[in-house]
Amino acid sequence: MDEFEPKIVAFLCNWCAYAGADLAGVSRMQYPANVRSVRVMCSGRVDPAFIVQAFRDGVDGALVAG
Amino acid sequence: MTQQLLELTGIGGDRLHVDWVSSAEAKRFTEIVTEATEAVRKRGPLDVSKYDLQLRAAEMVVKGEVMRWLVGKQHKITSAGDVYGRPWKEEKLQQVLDDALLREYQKSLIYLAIKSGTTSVRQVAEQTEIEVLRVSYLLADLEQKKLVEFTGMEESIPVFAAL
Amino acid sequence: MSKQDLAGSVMVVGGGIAGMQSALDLAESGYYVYLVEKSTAIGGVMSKLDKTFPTNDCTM
Amino acid sequence: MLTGTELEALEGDPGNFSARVRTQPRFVDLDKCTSCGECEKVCPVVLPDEFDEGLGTRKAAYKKYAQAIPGVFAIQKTDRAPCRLSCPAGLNVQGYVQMVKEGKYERALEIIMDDLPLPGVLGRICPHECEDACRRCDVDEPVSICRLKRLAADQFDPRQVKIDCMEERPEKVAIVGSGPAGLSAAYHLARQGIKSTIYEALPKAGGMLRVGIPNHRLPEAILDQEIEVITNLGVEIKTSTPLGPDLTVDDLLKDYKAVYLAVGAHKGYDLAVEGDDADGVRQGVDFLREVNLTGKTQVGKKVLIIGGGNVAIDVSRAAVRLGAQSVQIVYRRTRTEMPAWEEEIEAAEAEDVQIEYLAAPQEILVEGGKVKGMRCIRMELGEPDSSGRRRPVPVPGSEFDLEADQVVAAIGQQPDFSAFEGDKEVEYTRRGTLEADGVTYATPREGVFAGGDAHTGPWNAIGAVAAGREAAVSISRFIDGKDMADGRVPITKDDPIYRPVPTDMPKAARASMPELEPASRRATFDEVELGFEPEAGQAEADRCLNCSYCSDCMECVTVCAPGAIDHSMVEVEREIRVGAVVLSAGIEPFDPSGMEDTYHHRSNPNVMTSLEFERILSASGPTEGHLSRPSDHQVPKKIAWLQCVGSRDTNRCGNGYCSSVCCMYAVKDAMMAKEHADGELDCAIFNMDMRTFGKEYEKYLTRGEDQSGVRFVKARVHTIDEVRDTGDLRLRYFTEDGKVVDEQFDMVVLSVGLRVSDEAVALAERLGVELNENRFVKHDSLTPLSTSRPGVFACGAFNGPKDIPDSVAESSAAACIAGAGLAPARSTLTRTLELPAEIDVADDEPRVGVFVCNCGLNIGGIADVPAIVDYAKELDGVVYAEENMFSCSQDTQEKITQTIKEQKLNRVVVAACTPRTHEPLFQFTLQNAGLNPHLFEMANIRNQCTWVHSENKDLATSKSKDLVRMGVARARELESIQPISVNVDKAALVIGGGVAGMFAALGLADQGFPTTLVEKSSQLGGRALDVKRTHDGRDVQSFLTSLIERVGGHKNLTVMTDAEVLGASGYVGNFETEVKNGKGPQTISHGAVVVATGGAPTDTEEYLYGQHPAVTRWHDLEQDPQKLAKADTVTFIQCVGSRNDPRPYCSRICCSTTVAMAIDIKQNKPDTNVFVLYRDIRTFGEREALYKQARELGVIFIRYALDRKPEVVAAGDGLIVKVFDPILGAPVEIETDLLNLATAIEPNRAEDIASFYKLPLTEDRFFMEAHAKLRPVDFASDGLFMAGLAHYPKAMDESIAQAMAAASRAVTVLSKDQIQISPYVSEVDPDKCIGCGLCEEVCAFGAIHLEEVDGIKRAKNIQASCKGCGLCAASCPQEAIDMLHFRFHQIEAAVRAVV
Repeated sequence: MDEFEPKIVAFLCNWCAYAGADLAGVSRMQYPANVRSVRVMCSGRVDPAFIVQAFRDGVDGALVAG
Repeated sequence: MTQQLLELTGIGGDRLHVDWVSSAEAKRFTEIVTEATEAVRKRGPLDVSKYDLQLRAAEMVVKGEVMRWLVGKQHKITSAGDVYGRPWKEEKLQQVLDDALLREYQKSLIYLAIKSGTTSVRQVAEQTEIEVLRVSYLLADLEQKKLVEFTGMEESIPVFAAL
Repeated sequence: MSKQDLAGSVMVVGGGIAGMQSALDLAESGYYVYLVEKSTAIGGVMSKLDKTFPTNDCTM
Repeated sequence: MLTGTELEALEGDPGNFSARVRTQPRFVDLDKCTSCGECEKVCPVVLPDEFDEGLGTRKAAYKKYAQAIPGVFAIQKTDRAPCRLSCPAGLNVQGYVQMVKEGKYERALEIIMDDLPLPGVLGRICPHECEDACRRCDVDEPVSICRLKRLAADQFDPRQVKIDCMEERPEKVAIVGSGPAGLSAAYHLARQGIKSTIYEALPKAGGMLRVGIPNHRLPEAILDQEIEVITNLGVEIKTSTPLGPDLTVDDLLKDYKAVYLAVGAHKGYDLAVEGDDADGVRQGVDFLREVNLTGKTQVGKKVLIIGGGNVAIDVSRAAVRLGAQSVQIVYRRTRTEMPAWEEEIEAAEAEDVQIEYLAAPQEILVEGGKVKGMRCIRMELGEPDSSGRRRPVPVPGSEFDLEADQVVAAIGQQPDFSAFEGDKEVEYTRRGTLEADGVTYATPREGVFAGGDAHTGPWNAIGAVAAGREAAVSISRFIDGKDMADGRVPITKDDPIYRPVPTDMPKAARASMPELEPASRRATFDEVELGFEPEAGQAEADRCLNCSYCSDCMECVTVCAPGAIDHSMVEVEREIRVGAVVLSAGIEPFDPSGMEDTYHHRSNPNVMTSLEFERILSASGPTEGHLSRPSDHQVPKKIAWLQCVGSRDTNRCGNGYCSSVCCMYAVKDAMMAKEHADGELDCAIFNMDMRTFGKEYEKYLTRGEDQSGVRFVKARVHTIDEVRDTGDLRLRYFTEDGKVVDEQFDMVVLSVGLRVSDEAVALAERLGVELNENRFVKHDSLTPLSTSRPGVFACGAFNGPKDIPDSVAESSAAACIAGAGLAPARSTLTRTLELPAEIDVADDEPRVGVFVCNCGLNIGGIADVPAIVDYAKELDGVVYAEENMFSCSQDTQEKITQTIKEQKLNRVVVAACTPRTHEPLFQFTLQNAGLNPHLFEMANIRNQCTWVHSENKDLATSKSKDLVRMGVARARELESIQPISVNVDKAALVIGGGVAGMFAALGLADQGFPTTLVEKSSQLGGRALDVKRTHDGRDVQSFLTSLIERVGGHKNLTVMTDAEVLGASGYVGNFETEVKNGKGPQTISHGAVVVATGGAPTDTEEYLYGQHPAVTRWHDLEQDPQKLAKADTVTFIQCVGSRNDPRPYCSRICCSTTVAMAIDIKQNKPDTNVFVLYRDIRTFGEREALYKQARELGVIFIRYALDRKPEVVAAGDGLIVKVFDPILGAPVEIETDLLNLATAIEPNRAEDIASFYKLPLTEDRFFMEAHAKLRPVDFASDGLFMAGLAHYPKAMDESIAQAMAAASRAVTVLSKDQIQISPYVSEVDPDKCIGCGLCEEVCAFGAIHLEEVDGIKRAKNIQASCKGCGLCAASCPQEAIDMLHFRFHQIEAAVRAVV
């Protein structure tokens, strides 16, 4: 059986983590393709309700990076 | 806070990762993603249907005033002090937060259980896996907030309904 | 020199990265800019580069 | 923007110049072109693509590169090709040759028949002067132009070609003579709508074409067919209808509006020798006429033909076919002078025709009234005559006899005007031809025109066709009553510009014409030349060099839907009034072909320049980013880079300077190559010094070495040998310790330096701007942007070799200084941008359009873009989806705009790179389509997907689909947001009073903005106070004194010394900074900030610094000149604390500073021993001259390795420095009197400033710019800029430039009355808000607070302060706060679309 590939929602701050993620792309760093990012202007915008909602919709994990 | 809540729901707190990455830390970003992925992978797939009640309760908690207030005031209470001007120690506040979180979560669970048609304290306790005594105690709280009401006794069992 | 004698415009000769930057700054500062480029498009040598150091960004 | 334009001249004074510019025609309307590329597809002209460094091809209709701006095609065209110019009829030869090449025969005929109605005829018998003019002769042989014309007519029936005619007019014209002139006139008149009737004396139409040329050259059927082309247009031909007493010109003028006389020249000259009236002597033209009309004529057994023209040859070959036993031509000159065509002569010889050269008839020998022979006399060539040919002179006594029973005279023809005998008004020239105007062909008699051989005397068919066409123009104008001559004198250009003949054009033999076997030619008039096969003909056409680039085939015009192509555009010259000029002419890569013996760049395709290699790596390049070597398209396993090709080499290339960028790009290319390579790839960079002196560059070098495994070899390669058969290259080099190494590589990349182009040099000359010995603009390190001409400034690499960020900074600085002189005239000439009115979409159902970018191969090479597009089409709300090659290119932008309008889209999703760089671009596109810019969402499928998941293409595709789905879900929820603008406080604050701070402050103050300069210490000047001289020898202290004076006296400047910044708040346009000085704290309001907090050399514990009095650092050495003068030995150690932990960066200026000090010491006291212990000498740019000078003066440079650092021990007053010398391969000990250390430069502590303004720092604690290349002086947050050592170590000229750049960038803010700020702010719902105040507590920016409205407290946001973080919204217990553009339901939609 294939290894389980979880689906993870990531809330990324536009100025920090999202930029870091872009830079990772620029540097062509390879990492697992499980993360689906949602861009927010700041991790402060991430209402815990979004996370709970995501789990209710069936994501396997969540990541908040500011 | 949300991590603790997730732990309470049973899906596991480590399904949520919170971290800080600056715009220049591309390497760190990849590490975090890798870590998060590995942690979730270890947890295995999430069967949402098993946790429907729990997650709905969690949603109530995070949208509820109590936790928002507590979290929102956290900084002020620890640095500037509470309404009486007493700065709280972080650990103490954390304890309060933890308690509040548990209480709010359990209350939400009970409320949702009753709302879904479960009526007696014992049944609620079974369904929510909370001790009967605790259920009774929290029910009183819920009654006070006018979220549930005591509708009467059926075969000597108190019956509640969600409002 | 009186205000009437001063032309509020600048000519930038060469449409490479340097010319473009000068032209943009001048235009943003309220001057009318004539960007004069010999070839059919601006971009200069930089546009031929695949990536730029040290970030390996795309040049476009 | 003026493309295709050059500045020709500049007159006037600073502030008020008149610039003359010349714009070359683009032939494409900038406004109409949609960049669809159809023109490029049909364009037949294939040229090497300069953008791909000639590695690929492009068309004459082209766009410089996919993302070019303007994103509009252009057509490259120079002067008319020589073939066209040499054609008497001016046929567009290049055009039809190209069409034949493409196999578009019908189109070829259309081009030909625009001028010439008889393509098949002329394709056989034209004298083709065009082929003599063909520039292919410079390579091998001319293109077989004439026969290609025939091929077109062979492949497509000319009668089927659609000929556009104007509406028929009532006026009619009579034409006398149906030869090429008459037919041509009739044809061109018919196209003008004027019908004509041709009167032909002979029983068949065609004139000389019919009766002068035998069938073996021009079959009758061909002529018939092409005459039909003309008669099909309604032209009537009356054969056997000669003019004469019964039909005079007068008669014709009664019925016809005009008459054209084109009767030709059908009367042969008599031989004028005794016996020329004998039986058996006849005229060649008569002979041919009879043969052509009847198929036979009387032919002798032994035929002598006199003459050397085509008639003579035609008669001879006809005689052969009619059964003559021997045929001999007698010609008075030699073959060289013979007017008949070479191929005709050869054909005649092949058919056994004998030619007697240098012989002239003296007498026809007659017997019984019949010819029996001819007496000839031998001739020799004398002086040239009026025709330019050498005149034949009889050799006395050289008579000889030839036997013959027939003698045919073919010595020339004249018109036969017997038909006009009744017409008194016909006038003749002295040469016996018809009198007519040379341009209009009008005869003195009104309404009568003449042309062809009757006018010129015997000439050729194509000339007659041209004459006919010109007469038709005149007749048409005559009928209209217009001036016939107006504008018709042809303009000739003395020095036409053509595409240079490519030096490497491979030779290709001219196609040979298949012919009938000579043996089978006798007794038949079947055509000898069989015509080209299509393939052979197309290959022949492909030999055309396309001298004028564009072939004027007009294929592009036919396919251009928007009608943007206009071939009538001309060069435009105009005068433009400007206040200042900024020269940024840039550089070009050094061309190594001049060092072919060393590098084999031209001969071996596997030796490429770095720029060529760059194109190979590029996804939009010739190999689409696949790394393969050109010779055999194999993936290379070993690549060598050779540094300093065309740099640091005064001997061979003359460029002594260091090009500054090559080391870095070599590292980059090597790393990229490794990334592109599928398997193992060995990359070796051969260098003298690796010069990675820029910000973050040293780490890049380390990454290349440690992470990517690039090899760095300290060696200059002295020979490259080509390995036969394999195309590999063998490099021989000396290692540092003198060993010779041979190593073989698959490819060699030449790291070519930068060089100012000849064009830029010419530009400088035209403008009177002086250049230095390296051809860079002459300037001085203290006024780095000024040129020798006031009001003209220079920036970028034209001003000295430099990389992109330095160029960008310098360019902003040039903008600053150019603007400073014109500040009073600011905004007098600018206009505002008009955008279409915004469409209200609030109540409309979402109609989402999805555009998926391939980004060349960046996305398309990894994810399955078509599948993503198909997937997107199925998503809820999506009404349209498509893929783009480059969504960001100008043409795609326009296409998206169009699609939004056509599809009535009200939400747009672009799946491409990151919104952080490209969102504004696409938002502007939406605005152009009338949509609110915030109805846009990007799916980041490149930076966060294909680039990071390139190892798993399936995963990348499925993730891309998810991201698109999330984007669409969010887009559906988006709403319009109105912009928010804030007023700008037009004042500036500069923090730091060093050279950078002072220049930034002056830059701002000079442009009219009140500026406060805050300096921590009590004195302005900063680090410059320590420096005596700049690298180019300028006195710093006197400069500094006058600078400080200027700053102090400037009316717009307030200087605060001993001042400390205590705190700051605000945002772009509206900052408030609290500053404390001796007078106490005060608050300064300003709209922009320049941070120039400086840096300083560090102390060190290494090398006995601080422990021994002989050890100094930096300029401390110069503080005690006497001590220095006493020293016998001075030693320098470089990289003390730099390029190593904890400061892994290069301090950039230490090498130049040390070398300059070493030179000083040597110049003051030449016998001093000066040692420099270094790791790499980094005297970049023109500072390389210092290094050279130091070595010439005898300064000894010893390289040390990081793992073998020098050791210093005290020895009394002096020191002993121990170091391992790699050249000697042994440790050496230097007894030195003085030791000076180049310690690292560190930024001054500025963490507090950083925290006040929330400015990011790099790991090395320098301030971090918004973009390493393109925004080198901007912070990511608006209104904040940096300059000087706080950004990175740099020299004074660089600090000055950067400071002025920061000022320039700040002026872009301050010059506006209002600026737009991000509208992504919080929004409070006052009905839900209960006034609890939690939001106020959580907000870190004071951007939301409680306000009393109608007696109750409610939250209120302050938009300009709001950073849009959304913490308030996430915290609000009542959910009363939401964030614009990041509303709860908008984020929720995206989250819910994850699964």
